[in-house]
Amino acid sequence: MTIPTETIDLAAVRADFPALHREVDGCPLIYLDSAATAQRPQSVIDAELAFVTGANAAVHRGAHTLAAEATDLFEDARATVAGFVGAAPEQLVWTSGATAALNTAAYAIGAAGLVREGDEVVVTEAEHHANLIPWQQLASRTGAVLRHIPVHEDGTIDVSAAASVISSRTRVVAFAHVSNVLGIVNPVADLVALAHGVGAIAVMDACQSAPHLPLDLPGLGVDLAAFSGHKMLGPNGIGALYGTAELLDALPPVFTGGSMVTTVTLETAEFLPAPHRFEAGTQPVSQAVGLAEAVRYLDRLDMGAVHARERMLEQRMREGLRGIDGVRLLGDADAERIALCAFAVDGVHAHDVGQFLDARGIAVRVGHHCAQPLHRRFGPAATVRASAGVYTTEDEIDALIDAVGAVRGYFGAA
Amino acid sequence: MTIPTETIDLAAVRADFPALHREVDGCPLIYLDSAATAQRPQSVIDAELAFVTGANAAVHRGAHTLAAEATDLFEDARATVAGFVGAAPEQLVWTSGATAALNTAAYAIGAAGLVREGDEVVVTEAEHHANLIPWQQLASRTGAVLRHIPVHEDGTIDVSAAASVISSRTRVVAFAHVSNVLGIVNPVADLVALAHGVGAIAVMDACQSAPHLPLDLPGLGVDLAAFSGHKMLGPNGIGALYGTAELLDALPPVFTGGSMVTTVTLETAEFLPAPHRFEAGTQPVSQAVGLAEAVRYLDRLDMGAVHARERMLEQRMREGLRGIDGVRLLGDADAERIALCAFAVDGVHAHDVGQFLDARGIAVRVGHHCAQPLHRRFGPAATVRASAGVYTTEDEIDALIDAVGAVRGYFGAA
Amino acid sequence: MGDLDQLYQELILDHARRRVGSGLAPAEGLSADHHERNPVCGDEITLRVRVDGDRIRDVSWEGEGCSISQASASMLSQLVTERAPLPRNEASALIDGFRTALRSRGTMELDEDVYEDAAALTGVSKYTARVKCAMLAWVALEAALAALDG
Amino acid sequence: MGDLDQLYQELILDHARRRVGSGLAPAEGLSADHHERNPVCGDEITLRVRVDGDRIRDVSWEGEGCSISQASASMLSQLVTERAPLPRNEASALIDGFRTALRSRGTMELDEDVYEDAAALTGVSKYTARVKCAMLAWVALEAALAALDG
Ligand SMILES: Cc1ncc(COP(=O)(O)O)c(C=O)c1O
Ligand SMILES: Cc1ncc(COP(=O)(O)O)c(C=O)c1O
Repeated sequence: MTIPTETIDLAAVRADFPALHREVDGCPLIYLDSAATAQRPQSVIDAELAFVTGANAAVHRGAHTLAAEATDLFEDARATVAGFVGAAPEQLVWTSGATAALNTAAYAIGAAGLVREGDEVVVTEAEHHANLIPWQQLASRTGAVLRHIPVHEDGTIDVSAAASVISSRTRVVAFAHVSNVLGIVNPVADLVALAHGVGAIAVMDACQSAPHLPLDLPGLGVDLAAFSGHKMLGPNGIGALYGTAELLDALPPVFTGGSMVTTVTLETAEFLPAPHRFEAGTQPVSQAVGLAEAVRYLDRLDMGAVHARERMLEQRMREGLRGIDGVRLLGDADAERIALCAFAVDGVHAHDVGQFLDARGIAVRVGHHCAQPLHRRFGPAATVRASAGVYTTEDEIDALIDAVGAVRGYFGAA
Repeated sequence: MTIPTETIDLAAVRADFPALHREVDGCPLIYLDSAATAQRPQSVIDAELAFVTGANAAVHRGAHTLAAEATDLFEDARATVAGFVGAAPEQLVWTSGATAALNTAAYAIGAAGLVREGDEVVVTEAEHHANLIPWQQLASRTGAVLRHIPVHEDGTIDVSAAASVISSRTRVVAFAHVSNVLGIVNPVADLVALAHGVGAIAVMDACQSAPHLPLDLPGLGVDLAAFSGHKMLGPNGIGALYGTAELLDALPPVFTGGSMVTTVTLETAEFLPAPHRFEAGTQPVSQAVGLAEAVRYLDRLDMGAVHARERMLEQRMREGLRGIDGVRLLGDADAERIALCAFAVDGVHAHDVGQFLDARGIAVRVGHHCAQPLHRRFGPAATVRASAGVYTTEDEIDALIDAVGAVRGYFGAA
Repeated sequence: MGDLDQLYQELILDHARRRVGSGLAPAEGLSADHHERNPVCGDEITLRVRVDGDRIRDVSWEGEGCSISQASASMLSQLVTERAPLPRNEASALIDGFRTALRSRGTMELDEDVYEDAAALTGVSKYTARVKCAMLAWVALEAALAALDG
Repeated sequence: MGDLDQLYQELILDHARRRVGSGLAPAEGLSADHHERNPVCGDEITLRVRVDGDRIRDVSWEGEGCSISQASASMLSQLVTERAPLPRNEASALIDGFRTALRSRGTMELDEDVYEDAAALTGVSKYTARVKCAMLAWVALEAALAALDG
């Protein structure tokens, strides 16, 4: 990293996030659940508010001034968010979130006949359910076979196993850029090369990378990618499906309705080109405008600086947790990572750990984090996950480590 | 109507809607495009804001205080919105809007095998594309036949034709409660009786009724219904699919992912009962909270009073427009209606009419209003649609009539 | 006593460790099993109820989960088994009352005379996210009893 | 002149009525047709370009739509046909310039010496929702020319 972490003025950043300044049970909130949903800066809240009180109208539909203003804002937002991931505006389809984006991808690929009986769809063992079940369902709809790439004990993808799982029968390889449990940046170049080597579509779940790393989707070479606004300082209810122009043009729409058609008769409908073809119905316009402001905010911080700072937090968190007796980290590889750790505490159930931390104002997530197969692979049914955001301080990481250190004593497990 | 319209204090209502107080080209905004999207009262904006700055967290997932608070708010919102349409909380599935709800219904009905090759799906000629194309697609996926119920010249549904179109082969009858072009309340009891008489599923698009009439979905007897938050004073990006308990339980999920499963392995997934089964991924929680406040706002106004006031506005608008030379109303039946008129102006294209009105600050919608088949049936490819909301005044209706009266002169068509 | 200590009373942590009734009793005579799972955290329980006509002989269970869910299963087993033979309708009433109190968001208390050790779970009702943990065994017993009728 | 009168200049309303070039010319010699539609409002146009080698002989059209789209088709037809035989690359340059100006959100003007009557459409660029109306015929001509090459 060449960018010094000092470029981020953390006090100023924290002042921008109103939700951080509340208390929980009399303790100041320490929000370490950003991987589930991130808090939003005031400028994102204001952008939505300005839209709702000023230009609120349906887009692409009216001649009146409000509608024209709304349409301009909506398409400007598309260009801004597309630019943030290195893409052209036409490559960015708005969805209600990453889950909708991945489901849309799976249904469209199936409807286009790109996956058929006997074909294979490949996922990794570390996927979030949102990048697993839609492919299971696609396989069961089409008669295809779902196969998986295992992960090593240290949490990294087994690339040599991937090379043997991916074969000439493979039509889709779906993987996370960064797992939401392991926090490790996956070897995208290798996976894309393997997929493209057999003519398969590479689908990337960018939910946990988009908020934390500089992201260049065309540069990574993936064919489709998905991310969610609420994890990257933006509003809930908005996300995107990115695609190469060729693939988006080849895919049929999944949900149909208003604003995505040319000619409609009672019998048939013709559809607009991408991206509008995939955007049926009234769009989440204020949310798109809010997400555009969120990525502008991230751009102002500079994603290189964000990433550099996160590496520092990540090391502090991982080292600190690793040093606590009876704490076991899931996937402890010294790979490139985001500041996220999932761990189990010997003799204390994750739910109890979470409750204990909550009593100190520390918000973490407990459970399987929508990755049951990965948990099964590593043992515990539930873990505790702490995840940082752009607003997380070193002190907050230290408070986490301190609290986790006290857990076993409290529950009589030490 | 027994409820006097005086129960609504219009000045107070208007003061609640910040977006109404802007100017367009130096004229005060006259917003007559509520059927496309309604403006929101400050209390809805505040409810979302309070959530976003206070309890912002993912729901049904964490043990921490924020997550617990968010979950409570989310489920309370479900109960509130369900109650508004006479339903139990478990009967209300959150979706991103009516389009997503109707598509979910169509995919789920197909996946459940409730529509198969040779079966018939029936829609009306007056449907919005969102309640037409998903059924076309279902028919083409399954090999079923799509049939339609015609409308009379006065815009009312041809119930006797419906009785012959609906047959023992019919599996689904889909219709709007109120058409978004004609504004006429459809004979729901007749259509439901015909559908149920042959064992078909009755699906109702309640987009244009939910904001304007007291709505009792179980009382109407429909099996499924859909509506959108942004048309009923609520936020964008939220809507609902209502269903009877039996049918929702029989339908499989459409989009899959996190928070809608019990046990997931790499090979298969088991799903939660309804409604959660249909709610994959991070939910639009702030929007649900906002929509709950919107229906509380409507409840405070009293939907009986809202409806009574709308009838008055509707008569004023329709009579006024009807009296203008060269203006032709689509579907001019003296039926029960909402305050919405679509019309064509002889010799002046709808787009030009819209532009002319916009220059006077009057926001209407022009085009086919996502109902191309209905427009084809009535002639003009595009019409002008004026639609009122709870905040619309008599003066605004009069300004519309006045302006429409001047259109043909301006364009030299009179 | 802080809120946390109120939730994790010594009695609860103790039951979570002792796990009264854990280990399924042999399925002699009339019995019914039910498996229940909390999808949020993956906690699960298999509960066995053995009956004599319309009276419950005992409740045994096997499961994994947080201290609240384990303690609650232990307390339930102890409560029912100590009162054996307990009429099934009384067990149902106990379950209903327990559910009502736990869903009360801290506004109702469990009566110690009726619920014995399980009354210590009153504090859970303030933590809506944990109510499911405390309910797990009770819901399983309800389902097992229903299975006997079905 | 108010904004609306600026948009609907007499020249525009006049072209919308006269519809220069409306009625498709017979498809003699080398010609290409293109049908273009504005999905928002349903406006449509079928445009025919007749060429001699790489020069355009004339442009004729048939269509329905708002006064802006009709006037624009009329003006385009007049502009191209008056300059016939117009080299195809010059027509492409005209189309590009027209698009750029119309997308400029009111920041660029169409040169009257170059665009003649069509320069009156400059005012449309302030109305982003109407830019598609004004572009309809021009996009159709572009597509028809491309079809000749394809
Ligand atoms: C890696 C990953 N993929 C997919 C998702 C699903 O995103 P959403 O719930 O916003 O649709 C999440 C977050 O829950 C995630 O962390
Ligand atoms: C009658 C009707 N049905 C369905 C819809 C679609 O609703 P949405 O665009 O909010 O999904 C609309 C509004 O556009 C409508 O008016």
